Amino acid sequence: MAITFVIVSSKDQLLFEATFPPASQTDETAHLREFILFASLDLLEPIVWSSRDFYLKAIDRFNDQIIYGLVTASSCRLLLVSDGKNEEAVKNFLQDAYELYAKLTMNPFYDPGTPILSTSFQERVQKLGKKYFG
Amino acid sequence: MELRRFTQPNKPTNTTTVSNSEIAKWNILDRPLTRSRDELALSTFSFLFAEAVQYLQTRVQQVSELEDKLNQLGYRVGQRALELLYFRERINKREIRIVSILGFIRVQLWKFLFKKSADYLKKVTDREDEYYIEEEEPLVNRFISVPKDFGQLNCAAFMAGIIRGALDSAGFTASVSAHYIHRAESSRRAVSIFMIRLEESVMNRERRLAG
Amino acid sequence: MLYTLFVVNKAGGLIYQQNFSETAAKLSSNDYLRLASTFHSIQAISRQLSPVHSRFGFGIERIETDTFVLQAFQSQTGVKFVVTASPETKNLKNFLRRLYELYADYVLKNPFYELDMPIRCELWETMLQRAVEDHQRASS
Amino acid sequence: MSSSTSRSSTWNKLGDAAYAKSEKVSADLVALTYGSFVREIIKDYEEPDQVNKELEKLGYNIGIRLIEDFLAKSGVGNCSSFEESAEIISRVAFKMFLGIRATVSNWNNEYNSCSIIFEENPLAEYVELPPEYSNALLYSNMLCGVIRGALEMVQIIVECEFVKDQLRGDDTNEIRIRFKEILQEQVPWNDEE
Repeated sequence: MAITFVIVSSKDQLLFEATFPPASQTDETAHLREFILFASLDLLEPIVWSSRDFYLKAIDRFNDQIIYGLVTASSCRLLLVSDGKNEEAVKNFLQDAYELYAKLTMNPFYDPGTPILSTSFQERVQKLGKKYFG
Repeated sequence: MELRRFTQPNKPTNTTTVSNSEIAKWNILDRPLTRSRDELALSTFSFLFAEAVQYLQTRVQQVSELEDKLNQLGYRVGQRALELLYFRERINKREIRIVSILGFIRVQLWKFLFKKSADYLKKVTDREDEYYIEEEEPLVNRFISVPKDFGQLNCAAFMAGIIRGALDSAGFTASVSAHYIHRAESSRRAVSIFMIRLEESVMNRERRLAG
Repeated sequence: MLYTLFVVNKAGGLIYQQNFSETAAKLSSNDYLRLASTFHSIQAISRQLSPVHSRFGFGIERIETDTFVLQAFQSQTGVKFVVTASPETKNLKNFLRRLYELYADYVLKNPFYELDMPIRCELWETMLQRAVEDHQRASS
Repeated sequence: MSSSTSRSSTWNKLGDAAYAKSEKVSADLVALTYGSFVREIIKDYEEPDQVNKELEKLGYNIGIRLIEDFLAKSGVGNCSSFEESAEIISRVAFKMFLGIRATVSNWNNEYNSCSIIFEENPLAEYVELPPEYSNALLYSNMLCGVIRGALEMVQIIVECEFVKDQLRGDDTNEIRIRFKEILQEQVPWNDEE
């Protein structure tokens, strides 16, 4: 089962998107997963502002698809949709991805809230995906 | 040109296709964020900051523009410092309320950047959306004497920008400005305050949370 | 007792002058300027007298008279700190070293100060005053 | 040779002592401020070559002031020769102001040009150059200006340039310094001739 991961700014702008395995970007379910993720954004807002946690666990579900969320200190949202059979891996993935994101934002050449174009970031996210989701 | 000979790297020059993993060894993304570097001399920072003030000063007509530019310079620092601080100190709770995030900035962020807490955090009486942080001697002003003809210029506008960047980043959009105030007639040296005014959307959310 | 301080830039221009005592000689500002540039020249000439050529000899470091002493310190960059004091005054060398540090901090780290120009920095005044008081306390 | 080794260790000690006794700030504050400053300069100049030039110029302005801080607080007496100055920069000044020790090497045959090499660069801690700058921008070029400005104030005229930069994929950071001349003191009476 393919997984889609997105980073969305605090202003609901899509900054980054990746699918695991990478080839599944083109499959027909990719659009669906993307749609599910964006539909969950409204749900996310009250959770972000009621919990002090970074990792928000499962925030929404759609049929057999579960949406997991993590919010960064800079109120950026890391979302992931999967079939829910690998919750521990999802949590670890999101936490590692957060660290990558945090390092990215340290770069004076990256402006937080703008689309992430760094190829090294892309590569490392893919590596993480491979590590946790095979 | 000798410069060319030394600087031309031995790898494809078409930068758009160069995989950055080639320089992975030095890439920030591969280094632990928690590793804390040794501290640096205040002198280093002070010379750098003084040069930044001089640089910006040549590009403005008015004192208020200089303050805006210093604020913007600090904003980029504050944005990044907040995220970095959470990782460095392994803090596992976010701040979602106004007073908590302001307290977090006054104590943790201040210590992280300036090695001490700011002196006070206070609420502006009669103003729901205004707070101020008071600091007797902001670090950036340690060696700075502002000439008379610069009026009320406070170079700590840079630190106001840091506060604004950190707040904005945490989801508390605000305007922040630095001012001098004279606490007592007797003291010659004025203290600095950072006036913080939160945006209406932030106040609305706060009311809901308080609700 | 400290009388007067001069700070002279590398070109011989007076960039700061301050009296610390009522009894200090009072000169016109033109005279102070002339004094600074004359002293600058004398130092340069005195270096020529040295039997060993060195880029670092400061030339005259101290002049003693019946009524006062003059102590000078010059950094390798050419900036000079010159103080006059009553003949028995001690620790003038250290006092000038301290002023040099204060100059590096409160003058040169001030973005509104232009190199080699007259020093007009409030914090420098404050810290100088403190250094003078410390020196007097230590000497009395 | 042994005297130069013992001098080196004296300088190392001076560097450590100057670093130890100085008041400190967070290295992150310095790195982030430098980064924000570079961004500001890029906004104003855009062209990498222009930005590099401006960074060098701003560094020079810092250098001509910083030298007094160095002489006042480091305990280094004088910088007499170019050779000695290079060692003092790498062993004392780098430690005092950047918290790192650099090494001097790659002397040419005439002994009038050498390299200052340093593995860690606290200014560039979080930086990854975007593709449009990755071959052109000398992110830490301010350092070259600082060295040139500081040495000029002690009458040593040099040219400096970044020849290796880890941000550009090099294995280390290297600043090449070329000695030009030593300024002689103007004797006052010569003016009137």
